[in-house]
Amino acid sequence: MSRILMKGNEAFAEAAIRAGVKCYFGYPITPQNEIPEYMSHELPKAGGAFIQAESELAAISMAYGAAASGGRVFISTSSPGLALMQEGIGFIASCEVPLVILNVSRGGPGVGGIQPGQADYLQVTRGGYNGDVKVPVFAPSSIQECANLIYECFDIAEKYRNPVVILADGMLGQMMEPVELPEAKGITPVEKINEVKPWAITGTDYHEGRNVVYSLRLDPQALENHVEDMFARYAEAEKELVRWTDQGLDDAEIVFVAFGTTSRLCAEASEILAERGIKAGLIRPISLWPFPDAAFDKIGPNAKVVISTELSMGQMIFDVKNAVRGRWPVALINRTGGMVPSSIEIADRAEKALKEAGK
Amino acid sequence: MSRILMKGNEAFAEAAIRAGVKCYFGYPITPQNEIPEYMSHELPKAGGAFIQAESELAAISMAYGAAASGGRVFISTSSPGLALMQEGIGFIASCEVPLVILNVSRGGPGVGGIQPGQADYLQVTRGGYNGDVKVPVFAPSSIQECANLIYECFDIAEKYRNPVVILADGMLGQMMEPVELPEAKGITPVEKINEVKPWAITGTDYHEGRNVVYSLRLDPQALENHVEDMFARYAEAEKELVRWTDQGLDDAEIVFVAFGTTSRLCAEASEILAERGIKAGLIRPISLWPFPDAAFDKIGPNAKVVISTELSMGQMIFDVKNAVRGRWPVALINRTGGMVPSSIEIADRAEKALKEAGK
Amino acid sequence: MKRRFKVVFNREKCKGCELCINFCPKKILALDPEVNAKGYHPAGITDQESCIGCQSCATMCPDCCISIYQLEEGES
Amino acid sequence: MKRRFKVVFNREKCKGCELCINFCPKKILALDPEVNAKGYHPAGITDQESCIGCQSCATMCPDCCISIYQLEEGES
Amino acid sequence: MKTVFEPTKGMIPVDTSYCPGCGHGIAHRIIMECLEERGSLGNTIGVVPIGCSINAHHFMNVDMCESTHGRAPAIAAGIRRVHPDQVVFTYQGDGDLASIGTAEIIHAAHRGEKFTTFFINNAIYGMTGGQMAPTTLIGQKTTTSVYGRTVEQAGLPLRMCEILSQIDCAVFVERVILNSPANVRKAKAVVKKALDIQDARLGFTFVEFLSACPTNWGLAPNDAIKFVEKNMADYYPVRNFKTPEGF
Amino acid sequence: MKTVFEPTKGMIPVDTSYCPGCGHGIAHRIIMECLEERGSLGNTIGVVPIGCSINAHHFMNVDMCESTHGRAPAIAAGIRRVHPDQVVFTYQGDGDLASIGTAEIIHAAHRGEKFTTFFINNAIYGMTGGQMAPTTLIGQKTTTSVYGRTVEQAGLPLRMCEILSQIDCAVFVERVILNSPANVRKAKAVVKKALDIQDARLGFTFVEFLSACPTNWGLAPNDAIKFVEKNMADYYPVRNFKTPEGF
Amino acid sequence: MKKKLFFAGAGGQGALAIGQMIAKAAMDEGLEVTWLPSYGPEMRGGTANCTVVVSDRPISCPLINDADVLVVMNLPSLTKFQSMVVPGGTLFINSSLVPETSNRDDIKVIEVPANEKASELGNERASNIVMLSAILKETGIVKEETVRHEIEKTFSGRKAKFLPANLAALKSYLD
Amino acid sequence: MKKKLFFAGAGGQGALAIGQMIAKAAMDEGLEVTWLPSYGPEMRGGTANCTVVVSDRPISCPLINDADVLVVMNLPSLTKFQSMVVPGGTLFINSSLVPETSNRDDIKVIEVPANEKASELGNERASNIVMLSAILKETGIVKEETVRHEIEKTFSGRKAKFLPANLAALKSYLD
Ligand SMILES: Cc1ncc(C[n+]2csc(CCOP(=O)(O)OP(=O)(O)O)c2C)c(N)n1
Ligand SMILES: Cc1ncc(C[n+]2csc(CCOP(=O)(O)OP(=O)(O)O)c2C)c(N)n1
Ligand code: SF4
Ligand code: SF4
Ligand code: SF4
Ligand code: SF4
Repeated sequence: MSRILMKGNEAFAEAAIRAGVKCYFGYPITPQNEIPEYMSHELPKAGGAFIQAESELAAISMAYGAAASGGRVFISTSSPGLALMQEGIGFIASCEVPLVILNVSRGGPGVGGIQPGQADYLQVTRGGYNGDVKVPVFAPSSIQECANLIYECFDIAEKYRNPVVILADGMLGQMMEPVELPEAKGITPVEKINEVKPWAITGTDYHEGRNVVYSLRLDPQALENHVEDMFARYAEAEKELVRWTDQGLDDAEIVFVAFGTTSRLCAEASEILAERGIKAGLIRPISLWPFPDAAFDKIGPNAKVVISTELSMGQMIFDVKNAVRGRWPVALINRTGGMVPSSIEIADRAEKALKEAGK
Repeated sequence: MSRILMKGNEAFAEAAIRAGVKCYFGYPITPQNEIPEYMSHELPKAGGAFIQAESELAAISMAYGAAASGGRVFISTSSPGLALMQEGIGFIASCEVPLVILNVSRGGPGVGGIQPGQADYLQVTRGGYNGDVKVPVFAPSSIQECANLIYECFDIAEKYRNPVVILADGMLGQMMEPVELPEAKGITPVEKINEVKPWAITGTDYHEGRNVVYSLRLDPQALENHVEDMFARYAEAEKELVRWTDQGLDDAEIVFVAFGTTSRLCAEASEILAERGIKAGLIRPISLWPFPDAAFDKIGPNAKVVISTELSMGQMIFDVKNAVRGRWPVALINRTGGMVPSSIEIADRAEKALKEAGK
Repeated sequence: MKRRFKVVFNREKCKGCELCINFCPKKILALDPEVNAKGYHPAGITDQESCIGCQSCATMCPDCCISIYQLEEGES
Repeated sequence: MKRRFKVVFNREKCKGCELCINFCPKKILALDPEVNAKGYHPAGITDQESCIGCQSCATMCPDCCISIYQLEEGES
Repeated sequence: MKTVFEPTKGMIPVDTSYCPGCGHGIAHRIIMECLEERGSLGNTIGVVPIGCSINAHHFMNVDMCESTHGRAPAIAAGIRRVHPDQVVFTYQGDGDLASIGTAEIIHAAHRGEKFTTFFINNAIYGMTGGQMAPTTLIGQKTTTSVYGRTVEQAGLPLRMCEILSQIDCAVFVERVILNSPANVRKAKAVVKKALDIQDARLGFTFVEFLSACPTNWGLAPNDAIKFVEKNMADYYPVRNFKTPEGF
Repeated sequence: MKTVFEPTKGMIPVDTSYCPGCGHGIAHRIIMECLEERGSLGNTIGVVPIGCSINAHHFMNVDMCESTHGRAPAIAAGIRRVHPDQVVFTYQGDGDLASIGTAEIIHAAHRGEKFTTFFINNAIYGMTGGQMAPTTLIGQKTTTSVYGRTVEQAGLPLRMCEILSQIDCAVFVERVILNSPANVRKAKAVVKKALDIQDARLGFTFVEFLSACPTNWGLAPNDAIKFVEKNMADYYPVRNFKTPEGF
Repeated sequence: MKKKLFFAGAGGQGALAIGQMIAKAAMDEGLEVTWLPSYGPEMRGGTANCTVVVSDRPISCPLINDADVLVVMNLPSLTKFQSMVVPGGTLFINSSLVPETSNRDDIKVIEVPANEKASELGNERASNIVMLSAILKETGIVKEETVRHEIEKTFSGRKAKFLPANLAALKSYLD
Repeated sequence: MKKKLFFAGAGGQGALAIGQMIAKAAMDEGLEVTWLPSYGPEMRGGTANCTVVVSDRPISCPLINDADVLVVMNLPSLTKFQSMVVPGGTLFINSSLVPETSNRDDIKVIEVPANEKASELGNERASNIVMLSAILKETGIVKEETVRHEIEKTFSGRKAKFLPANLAALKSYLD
């Protein structure tokens, strides 16, 4: 297969089209504008539909309508835009409607800046939804993985009938790498929708009985039953969706934990540390929820410190500590607000953390 | 002082007025409608202003404008309404503008139901804000505490120049208990605003130089510095704002951890357990962030199990586990979706958890 | 020959709102003094013969309680 | 007596958009071939004497670069 | 025995959750009658709002989904993209449509979305217990305007038909009133026309119903109908605002 | 030497972040000139939007705050409640005001909020790099309408003055154009009038500026001005829509 | 001392109101008290219940597992709630609207023809106050005087015209 | 083999474009590659820089701490970035716009009068391709042919009229 040099944003867009996306709804926000731009001219060519929504609220709502009626739906935004979608995402999860949401995150909080950030970790893994909701979250670290993950996420969303979030950052959105694009699947025609999604509201001519997609349950017992059903699915997801890569854990003294862009900085920092005679390993969570706790069991006997490396004031570190369960000291190497440290800075700070852990 | 029988919602409203609230902005949502209703006729009498906003987005925005220009501002909503305010709250925090937000939460997720719920714990303690933001959260468990806490929260918000959230639930909002109301403070007149809030945008005639309230920082170094400033304040808040009550920890075999309404159920469950010869203690976090980790150090040597008791699928339990640090097994007693267990159910399940912990 | 109609009320669905009664031009509808299972006094027809089949009642009824039939000769 | 004006351009603020040049009815403004510190060719006046003080340039300038003074007799 | 009138198959034969005399019931019925009569029950997708009529999906005999508060028009736009051939409609109250959902309804009109919105203007927030709506009349008492709405406090009520008619791609805009058998019949004809224009895919179609909320107005149903007629119709002229040529 | 024209004290003497020839600069200047001339710089509070003009608070010499995207009118309503006596205004782009912020501007008008909104209609999203706005003209190429906007895809452009004039408590609504010295002077007179009507606390006041975005239109500044004149003014009539008696 | 009371009826029957009056009176008499409604989604009709706990010590839990006193204003409430009365507890039935009586023989059952009595007193809507009168007489939980005071506060201003009938109703069992 | 290149200039000077062309060509030649722009907030003007890493093994990090090759198209870029060149590395300076030269003596400095040469070739906007030509000649990082292919793809359709000048520019240092 041929390799194309693509921006992360373009790779997301093109791979989503190839995954059979019927609808994309977007609202401009940096640093993900290449996606609505690409979709605006390419998706219609593939037989899909693009709307520039009047806001992120409208975008998530359009997405819900299209997905509830059986379309494969993709939407993207960046940090403050995702904050605006919180009510919608929680509602959609409660309605058991599948769709894929991409956050190409930037430095925050608030309007913040437009340089890459990872301080939306809590936003995507915990969320500002009301009520009990969980959302699978995946974080790619290369353009190839951007394409592969989004391609697969539609199936995941549909399997668990839940929104799925991809967390990228501005750097990944803007950088180019060679990609092999997956095969185009084609859009499910209207008359086949109920074969794959018997619950979809397509008009009663297409299916037995009447379909209704809803969230309100005024009877608390009915609501509790529903939440328990959702959590039964979440429990499966928790088993089936865990993903990570690791590297050099056997004999690592330092174990970096980093996702997305930061993991690549850590990989280079490990090379720098190796030159200094220090062995560093890396756990790269691909699924942020479910968090790959199991990865930590592979850490070898030489480990002196686990370092959560983040572009935030320390958000993933909660999950890292939880996974570590007191077995090793946990340190934080971080920058925030859109600052990206160099691999040398990371190596230096890791060395310091190692020394402190030794004390 | 005289005691008045009041609903929680009314007590919040009246105590806020007495705390010198200048503005209240609301949008109808059950189960907190008594608050906008009360404010609509009582606040103007006290010299304040009420607007029924066109939406929760507008309400939080009006709140920001009024608070940025120096007014004391209170807004209230319920679960899905708070989900809609996530972008606004994160933005306001990033602008360092103080205000008080009340969530009288209901069963979720999504539209859910309107019976009391506590499944907004993650929503209020983690939030769906983008970027690094922390928000102090307080959870009262009696009507008197509703009045006292909200009265104080305005000072807290102003001290840390940050939004402060109060998390109540529908039961607390609707039930009545006797309250002693705090003294009325009066509204700060316009010409005194800059004495207390030198940063407020009141027009340059009122202060030296020019005041600007803003969030955007395109220079990532400036943004990082700003976030670090915010976190320096949060670090103080973390020390100064921790609050809890506890009961019977010395010799407890079972330690309940519960906030708000649920803590009262646990208190009664403890009495029931006492009749069965089992000693149960209770930690009632009042501040949910900062979470009262220190409370757990008071747990005595007899403790066999710590039980997070929640009206959710288990949200506070993350913080409980973190505070427990592996010292005791942690169990969960929960209902969700607006279901409220009886104190007997809690006692029975606690007894079972105790037995299991013994194994 | 005068057309004759039969108005049938769904007694259990009726909420006793009285819109049908008010809009009946012949004033031949009334609430039943007895309540239905929901606790409402349901509407009914007091003078079937005077019905002109105008459907005013059915048109105003918010609860789909009313059916109207035209009687063939001899039917009742 | 003919009124005389002096048009002063803030060379460093100018972004060389040419709106002033375009709207000058006397066509006496032009860009400088040299760039300013921002890298723009700033506008300037080529024929001070012909200026009629209409303020068209200043009215259109989006960057507040232009000041206009009326010269007293003998001033320049 | 010949059937003159029978409840439409468009309404599921269960008790509605609406109060006695509530206008929602009348509006529901005529919409569903139209859909039944044109044979559209099997190929219709409806969107219900947040409001008393969130329950409509228990009553209307078509595929439906709930919406988040105010966003029904955006949701319908999404549905329309997947289903170019179905009948699509939203059914919305005045809190939902004229307050929190203002942006979504305006932009559905702006894009000329090919669906129909049925707007139930009852001048109040029903489900939440009678708060002031943007459509509440001056002087009207609600739980958040206990002394009656004033212009100073809350401005003059919003007239959605008048606003939407200013938007080019809103091709059919009409206000109807549910206050008498004759006017309910007229309303039904308007609903039918809106659906026909939707079929022609000419643009956005909008029908506003002046409708009673006896409960929150604190009036007996027949008095509430009088209020609709006397007070609401006064401020909200009942008329057609826009019809495409040929309809 | 007598001063005929000098940059207003209302503008802070720093470089703006706007592109060469951007209409924001002209609009800024005339607004601040008006505020200076009426002696209001010390008692004015302004709200800037999300958009290129989020930077306005670096340039306008009054107390200001940023807003979340589209919410400036709600923010100004909040400010007004604390400061009954100040001059309050919002300054908003067309993505901000006519797209995401539609509900907030409509409801500011609805309540008759006593502040002034300055609306910069440049038919495009500037800051984010030239995407289609609700105000983008038919046929206009943007990054999300690369073949030119079509009615089928996105409807006909929204005309905010026309919509807002339908709202009773919007008492002053006028559209101006920044395409020539004479029209810039007219625009300034309109700004002044809007502020005077605000002073009289008669209701909501609104001024729309047809304004150039040379960068995202891909035109030289003077060609962009021609586009404003020829293409925009055609679809967006430059006129007064509403003035209260006595003004 | 701790008493748990439960009031049940249809919306508009005033069950919540007499619960509140007892709660207020108890508070005025220096006792601790909680009043908890079970609120329903519907604006209209439906059931309207409330729980009142009165105690001389702080009350931990406003929810109750069983009731010392149950007051039912209509038939569905009787069917649904009579099992919650503790043995030896008291059940008040509005016999004007409830054609049946209790199936419990371990509790004290008091039938109050509340609507009839209220009608006789000239205002059927005062039936809940008739019931209140019976409760006070039977349980002595709060003093008549304190309650009278509450009633006077409730029926003042625009509602003053209803005061006489309600005061009469309060007397109905207490004279 | 791993080469780290950094391209810096003002917006519109085409620094990003030649970075991309090298990256694409390297990819076409079977190498691993990353291209990373530093994007600015402003639509207009300002700086436009990009990093290209070319390697025969997977590339961990697209950000670089130092550069084997630095290309500066204007003066501010020279001042700001010359220190990042590794000793022994190569610095290309667009001498048409940069009046100064480097203060480094541990690196190879190549001055390219890119704008002048491009003007001579009839299109000043091809100055970046002149620079590209010099880079290819000096570093041999990718083949002329692969790059020519890229240029042909770039200047096709509506842009085809610019192709001859750009192809000529590509030849400028390679003949
Ligand atoms: C985000 C959000 N805000 C508020 C509510 C509360 N709420 C429920 S229904 C409703 C509006 C009801 O009024 P209207 O739209 O006029 O419809 P009606 O009930 O009168 O038919 C509101 C505000 C909610 N469920 N979600
Ligand atoms: C919630 C949110 N959504 C989107 C954005 C991205 N954004 C920044 S500016 C802008 C709009 C710019 O367009 P316009 O309002 O027309 O103003 P202009 O820049 O043209 O002056 C957008 C969508 C944002 N910052 N926040
Ligand atoms: S209109 Fe219908 S619901 Fe109302 S009284 Fe008549 S039959 Fe009953
Ligand atoms: S209008 Fe102003 S910015 Fe533009 S060229 Fe003239 S002086 Fe310079
Ligand atoms: S509250 Fe009003 S709108 Fe809602 S069902 Fe009752 S009468 Fe109808
Ligand atoms: S992008 Fe457009 S609106 Fe923004 S500063 Fe440049 S010219 Fe002005």
